[in-house]
Amino acid sequence: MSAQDRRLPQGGEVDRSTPMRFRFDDRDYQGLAGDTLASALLANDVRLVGRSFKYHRPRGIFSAGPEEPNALVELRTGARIEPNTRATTIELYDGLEAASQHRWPSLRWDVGEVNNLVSDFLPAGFYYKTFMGWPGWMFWEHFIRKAAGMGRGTLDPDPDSYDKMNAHCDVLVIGGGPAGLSAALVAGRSGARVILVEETDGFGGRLRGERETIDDKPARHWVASTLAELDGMGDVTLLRRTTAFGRYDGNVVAALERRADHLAEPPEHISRQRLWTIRARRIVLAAGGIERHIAFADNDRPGVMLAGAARTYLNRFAVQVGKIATVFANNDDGYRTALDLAAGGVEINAIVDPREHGGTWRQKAETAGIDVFAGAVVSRAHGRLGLVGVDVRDASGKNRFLASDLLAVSGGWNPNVHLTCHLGAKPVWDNALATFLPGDTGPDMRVAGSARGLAGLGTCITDGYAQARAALDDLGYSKSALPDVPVTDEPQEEPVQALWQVPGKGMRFVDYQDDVKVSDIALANREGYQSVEHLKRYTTLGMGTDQGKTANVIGLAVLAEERGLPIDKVGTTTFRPPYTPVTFGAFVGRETGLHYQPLRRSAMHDWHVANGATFVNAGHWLRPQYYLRDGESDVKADIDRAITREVTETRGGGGIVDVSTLGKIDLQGPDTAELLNRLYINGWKTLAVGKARYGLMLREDGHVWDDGTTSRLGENHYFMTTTTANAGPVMSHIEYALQVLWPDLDVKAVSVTEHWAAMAIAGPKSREALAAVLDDVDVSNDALPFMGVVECTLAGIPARVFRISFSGELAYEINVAADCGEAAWEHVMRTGAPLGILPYGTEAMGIMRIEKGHVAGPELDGRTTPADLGLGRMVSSKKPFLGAPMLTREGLTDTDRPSLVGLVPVDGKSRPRAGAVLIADPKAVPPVDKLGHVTSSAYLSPNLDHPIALGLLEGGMAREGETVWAAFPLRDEMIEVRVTGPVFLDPDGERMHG
Amino acid sequence: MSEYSVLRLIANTITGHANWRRAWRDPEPRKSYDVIIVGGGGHGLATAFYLAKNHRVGSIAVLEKGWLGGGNTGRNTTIVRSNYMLEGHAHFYEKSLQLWEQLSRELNYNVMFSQRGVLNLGHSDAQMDGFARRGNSMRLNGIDAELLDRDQVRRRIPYLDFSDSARFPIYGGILQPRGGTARHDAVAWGLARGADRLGVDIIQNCEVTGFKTQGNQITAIETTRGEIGCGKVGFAVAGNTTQLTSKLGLKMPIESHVLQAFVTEPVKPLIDSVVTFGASHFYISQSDKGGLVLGGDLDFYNSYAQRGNMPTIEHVMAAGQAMIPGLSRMRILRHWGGVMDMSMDGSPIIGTSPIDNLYLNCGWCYGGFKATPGSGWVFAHTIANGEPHPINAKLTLDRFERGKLIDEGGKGPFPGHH
Amino acid sequence: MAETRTLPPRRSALVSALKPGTFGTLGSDGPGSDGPGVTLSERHPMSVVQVEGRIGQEAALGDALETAIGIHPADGFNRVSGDEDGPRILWVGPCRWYVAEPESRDLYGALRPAMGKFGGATVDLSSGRTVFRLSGHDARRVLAKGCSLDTHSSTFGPGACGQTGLFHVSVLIACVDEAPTYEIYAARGYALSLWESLVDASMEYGLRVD
Amino acid sequence: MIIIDCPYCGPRDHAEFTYVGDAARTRPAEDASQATWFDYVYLRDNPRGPHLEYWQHSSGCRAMVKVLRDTSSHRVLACGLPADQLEAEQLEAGHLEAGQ
Ligand SMILES: Cc1cc2nc3c(=O)[nH]c(=O)nc-3n(C[C@H](O)[C@H](O)[C@H](O)COP(=O)(O)OP(=O)(O)OC[C@H]3O[C@@H](n4cnc5c(N)ncnc54)[C@H](O)[C@@H]3O)c2cc1C
Ligand SMILES: NC(=O)c1ccc[n+]([C@@H]2O[C@H](COP(=O)([O-])OP(=O)(O)OC[C@H]3O[C@@H](n4cnc5c(N)ncnc54)[C@H](O)[C@@H]3O)[C@@H](O)[C@H]2O)c1
Ligand SMILES: Cc1cc2nc3c(=O)[nH]c(=O)nc-3n(C[C@H](O)[C@H](O)[C@H](O)COP(=O)(O)O)c2cc1C
Ligand SMILES: [Zn+2]
Repeated sequence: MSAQDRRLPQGGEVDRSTPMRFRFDDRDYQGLAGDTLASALLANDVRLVGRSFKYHRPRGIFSAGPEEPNALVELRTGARIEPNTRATTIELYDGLEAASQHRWPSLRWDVGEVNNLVSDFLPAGFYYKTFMGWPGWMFWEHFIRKAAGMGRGTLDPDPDSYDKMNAHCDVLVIGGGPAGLSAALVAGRSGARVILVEETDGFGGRLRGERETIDDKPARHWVASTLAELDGMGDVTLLRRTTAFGRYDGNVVAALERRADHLAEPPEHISRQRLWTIRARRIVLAAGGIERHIAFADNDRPGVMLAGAARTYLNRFAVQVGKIATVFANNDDGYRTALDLAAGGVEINAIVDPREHGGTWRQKAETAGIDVFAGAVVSRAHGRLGLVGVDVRDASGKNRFLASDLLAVSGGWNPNVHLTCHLGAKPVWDNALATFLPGDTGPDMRVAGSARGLAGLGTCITDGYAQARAALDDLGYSKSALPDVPVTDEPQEEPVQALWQVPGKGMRFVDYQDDVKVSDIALANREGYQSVEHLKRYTTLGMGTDQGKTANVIGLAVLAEERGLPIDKVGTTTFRPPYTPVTFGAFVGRETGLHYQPLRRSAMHDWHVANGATFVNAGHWLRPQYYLRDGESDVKADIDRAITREVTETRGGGGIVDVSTLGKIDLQGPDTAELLNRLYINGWKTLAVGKARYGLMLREDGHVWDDGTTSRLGENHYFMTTTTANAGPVMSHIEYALQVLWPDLDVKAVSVTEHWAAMAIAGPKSREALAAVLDDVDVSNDALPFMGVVECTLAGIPARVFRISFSGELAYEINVAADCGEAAWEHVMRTGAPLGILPYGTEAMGIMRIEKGHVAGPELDGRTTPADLGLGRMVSSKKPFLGAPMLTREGLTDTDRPSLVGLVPVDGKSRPRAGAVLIADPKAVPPVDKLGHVTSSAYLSPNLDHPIALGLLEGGMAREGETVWAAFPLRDEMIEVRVTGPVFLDPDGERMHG
Repeated sequence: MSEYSVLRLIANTITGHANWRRAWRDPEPRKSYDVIIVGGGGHGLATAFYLAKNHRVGSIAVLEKGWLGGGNTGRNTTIVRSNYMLEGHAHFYEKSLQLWEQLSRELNYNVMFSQRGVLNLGHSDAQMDGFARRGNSMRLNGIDAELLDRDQVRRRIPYLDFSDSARFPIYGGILQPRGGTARHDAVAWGLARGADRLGVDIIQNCEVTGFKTQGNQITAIETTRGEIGCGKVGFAVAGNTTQLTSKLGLKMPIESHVLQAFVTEPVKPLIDSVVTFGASHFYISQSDKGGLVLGGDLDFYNSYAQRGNMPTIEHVMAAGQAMIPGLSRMRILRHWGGVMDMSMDGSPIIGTSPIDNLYLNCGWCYGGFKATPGSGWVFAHTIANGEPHPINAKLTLDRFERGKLIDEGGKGPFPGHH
Repeated sequence: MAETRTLPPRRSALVSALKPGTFGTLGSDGPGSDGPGVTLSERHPMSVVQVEGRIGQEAALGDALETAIGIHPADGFNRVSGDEDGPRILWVGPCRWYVAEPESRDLYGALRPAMGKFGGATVDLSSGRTVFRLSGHDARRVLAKGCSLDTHSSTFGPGACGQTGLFHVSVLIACVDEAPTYEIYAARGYALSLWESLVDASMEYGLRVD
Repeated sequence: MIIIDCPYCGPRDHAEFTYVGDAARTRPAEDASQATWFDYVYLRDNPRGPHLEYWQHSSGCRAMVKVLRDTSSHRVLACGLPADQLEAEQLEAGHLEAGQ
């Protein structure tokens, strides 16, 4: 284990009493509690941590925050591996394992670095100009895909869990730096409901990396006392390790809380990450700023670092990131770095400053004995795997070499405007500050502190107060005294001087991660990719995992220079959420596995489970598909046997099926019959109390939508059933009709699908069974005729019995309150046992309805008309109804429309499968004329002893007796089928009516 | 010449890439053009390209309000396939796929058309029957399709959820091996360069704001860069179609809806084909750069905002993870939206219009990227000849009135549902 | 008044899942606490009857309810009247309420004639709704994991109710007391799925199932 | 999240609602001409800007809420019941320009 050579003996936020072991690539190291992986690596003098995307250039740690473009690692191992993780945001934990990525065979010796040697051949967009001829793109793509990508991901199931939280507040403060803390304080004191989210593990923002004082004490005292006060407020929620990553409509902010990423594993029952959806009445964005660099030759050498980051490593982590440093800055903040580094024992070569001025900060530096090279620039960095020195070009153009192992660069600060743009606002260029400021954020969001370009600690704090106060005013919170403005020590600053690039030979990187250089931008411009959006897409500027946080502004400034336009004419690309990448897991929360969507179970579900049912999804419902008996297993032969048994026994004796999933709507009111008349194609005014009727509903465009029965239970009381799939949509349409289309109709509609458990008893013995099951009810054909309805009891349970049939058998549907469903079902099973009543599932039901020629989902496919389905005679000509006007269009009445037929294999045994296409000539070569298709098919009709099918066929029943071919080229099947009527069994309905 | 090739790339290396020419010119608009295409997306550019290449129509301009490819062409999930069932458009999409297969060479621009296969998963017998019908129709039309059972799917893509806790178990799938993806931006740029080389004026930052008409003719187009006279006019403005037609008093069977798309951080190859979930809308593939590109359903409300909202994002991710549980730790890098021209039967409209010299190309819903070359090819034919080519003859505007719908999903006149 | 009928025994949708006991991380309330943050139970059997009139008939309907069961609907939308042990009336829509009580009589039978007088509709939903009871100082957090209703005590105290989605299941939530305690009405078919989600969401706070 | 102010339930996430669609259309009389019906069923104004639309509070009170929403910004300008004249009110209040 190596010593932490670069760690200072005191200072910083790290806990020297809690050492932590960690591993990077193949070496073990030690860091301290409070470190990030980056600070711990730097403490151990590890400078080379990654390779760049395209040229595999050696890269080091460049920043100290989420903007990091270079130091991306594969964190953790196995199923927990996280590629592309920024070393600068990983909190160190004991036992942490990380590896460098995108290199082979090792970080120091990376074969991919040949790309660097041939980089001249690989300018932006080279791949658009090559790989077109032999052997074709697919060949090259294979290698390019492998070479691209960054870290290695995994598709192994994730051992960790995720969850979500919804929240509401008056004021959401984003960012826990001085501006954010002071905003939260004012909001909290006013009694407002406040949420403060901070991306890092602690509050203080930049102050954590500074030596500044507040009220003559180290700033952390102010942070601590502010936090203590906030902590004590009931309606203030402080969220650490929480990134507000997106602003959405309705002033809703989505935030990601990393609850356990700082631990080796999440504790039991604790989610790894949590997605917060925060509905805020007002937002105060205090997200600070992000420093930018300057494009000069070889500016990517490990050891070139943002000036503010170098300061942060020193002040917060007590790490000297260099021994001999040069500072290159076009603004005064760089002087702060120089002074801090010097105070931290780092030897400072010089401050290289392109500006010619003599401000307070310069005097301070010079007083501290630091040379200032005014009017000078750094023109090149040296050292392949680590910086050894820089070339400095002075105002006269003379170059000199300064040996340095650290170059602290500051090209100025960009306000962190990301979240101000998600709803479409564009940031606004400010020439004086040489940066983009937030654009129009609307009245619901205010921006505070350096996020809106303010400089200076005191200014940021008072701005936090002011922005919060303004937000509270909007919300009508009474004015209260603002906290005192604390005393800070802030020398006067001289203005920044824009400097984007330093001319020179060599690679001058703008976007480190995607290896976009000044020359690429020039090339894109030359080739006409001049819109900033084209520039981005052609060069991939800002498209890496950091989304160009440090690069974008430089890139478009360079483009502006190339085009000779002011920067605001070039504009920015679009800022899109998320601010930093967010896992799938967090968006999904607990909606995984069986909880991906809620499950809906019928009242008899437990019985089905106990009795061998295999289930099938029907929307959210689970329905028994068939029942296997002891000794049978889920293999095709057993399944077929079970299904055949269920059909045979139902048709031979009696069966019972759970039909609880059908939509059920209770309709009451004097205008119900009128409503039904308008909804269904057939007439409803004559339906008697105690009777049911089959109805067909169209969509407004004239195509069949849904079918079902509706019964009249009382003078003004009806009970409608719908298909399982359309239960919701039909209910909604009725509500739409009653509230919007025909508000004068007095009908109350209630979905009662859930209240009623429903079961159908079918088969020749069903009447006998029913008689035994019900309490003293006359179920004779006279008392309860076909389509009759009776309310009665069954073993003391109130029930509604409907004599309707889907199977074509004598059949009854029994509805009981769902809480009594299982008892009723068991009662039927017990009482019916002597008669051989057995349960059947959806497969057997499907076969029986095909035998009977009843249409279902595959025929009601949204493209058919009543006539197509052989139901044309149901269409009433005496009244208007939903869909009638569009039903008469030529396309819906064409005589060559396919219509419903039955199909049987000519050889009596081949199975025409559903999905087969009907054609005339089995030998035809593509493109083949199609006559229709097989909609539903029964592998065997146990009653006819051969396969049967329904189909939609051009010419329909006019072709009865002809043969056509059911083509299934996907399985090389071609079956000759004879066209028959769609009703294979009991065409006169003797069974049903009997 | 500015032909692209490896050799030229090497040659240009020596001169520091200083001699590459503009991929397309930046001309000032002329006083008038014989044909004006409005919309510089893939469809508009392809139309101009094929007009110039295959037809003699005189001068051609493409007017684009922003930057080329900045509409849906630049923001889609890039899936290319021709797995359609209904006669009204199956042959059209297949023609388009055939054009894709030669597009890079035809344009001398690598559009990275990658025929990695498109696999749709099925989660019920009924869905598999539907796939069968689609696949059989395709095969009978001479289009490639394969029906896979659960085990075959598993062998191809083992990381799908084959566990007992899959909420919607996988029954099988339908595969179109020739389907795949293409580099969307390159399509726009390659077509622009191709059209430009054939003399088409591509005019960016030129928004069409109005029309001058005489009788039943458009005589001139008003733009932010002045008025431009026109012979024939073609609209290819996707989600903005009704913005233009309303200026001509034409009401359209179209609503504009938002569809979102997502890309993850780049990773080494994980997912080798295009896979779609059958229990809910979700599709995923991996870009050549390494990002997983994914999308799902609409946000289900009319929108021109090019962005969507959280509930849909959460649905999309949940569907993705239901399909591939191991996506859990992958991170979404960026998400955005596009404005879809949702038609009333889910199929496009390419053809003539009630205005004599106006031609319409719209209603692509979220499937128009795959149609890009085919659309340009038939639209060019339609404009040049004043009547449709046989393969787009059924994609007319009047089919709604006549009831000759091409409703692949059977969803009816609910544009948000297609 | 109402005809008395013997009520058949009823089976809860949760019988296979509801196992009393304590689960998860107890003592999450910080040092010194070792209790569960939430308790969860089912109220069963419950009578739940929906009554509905036409908009404008609110007053007549209210009076009829008062006569039938002794309480009047609360003024305003999304409010509850009555109390947890007796009948209560919960607003569920324009001129539409649930009348609910622990089952002790034929509530539906009692309400029907009263509604019938002015053409109001009465619909028995007793079996169609499973009623959960969620209580404890972490109850709000558990709800917040799956639902977007603002349940802050200032806006959703005792007497408030609201309909929303909870773990993607449509529910009616009523605040019963300041503990806080919530009563949650969900479609029976989804009850087990919702129960599992609530249990899962409660584990980190410690859960007692009664 | 679009926040829709249900006249009964107050402001709620749009996720609680089901989008029903264009509320500017009125269903023609049953005996209206084919062309009128065609227009109603198939044609839309599809404006960019304020759009009158129905959202059903489907996870809530099930009311059909009429919403005036800007389709270019997703801003909700007004909410009401089907009988309310939202556009007119907005015009009066000066929130909309005439002719939009
Ligand atoms: C998220 C998403 C995912 C998608 N996924 C797929 C997919 O996987 N596969 C697939 O096949 N399809 C997909 N699509 C659909 C596909 O992107 C589009 O159908 C297709 O790109 C449309 O191309 P276009 O050229 O017609 O339109 P666009 O590319 O949108 O071009 C229209 C152009 O017209 C311009 N314009 C508009 N108004 C004016 C005016 N007044 N004056 C001048 N110019 C104007 C616009 O700026 C735009 O550039 C997806 C779409 C989206 C949004
Ligand atoms: N921007 C500059 O020009 C600049 C330069 C150097 C120093 N400073 C100093 O920095 C301080 C600025 O104070 P401030 O409060 O405005 O900013 P800050 O940088 O101190 O604090 C911003 C905080 O917001 C957090 N944050 C950023 N985005 C976030 C998100 N999306 N979600 C959650 N948290 C997020 C950051 O982690 C950080 O803690 C002052 O002391 C100022 O003098 C500013
Ligand atoms: C297929 C595809 C792949 C993409 N890959 C990336 C990517 O790797 N990095 C990135 O930042 N954006 C990527 N994007 C998204 C674009 O940056 C951009 O968001 C999208 O084109 C929409 O444009 P807009 O966000 O500027 O409106 C990709 C987009 C598409 C369509
Ligand atoms: Zn409501």
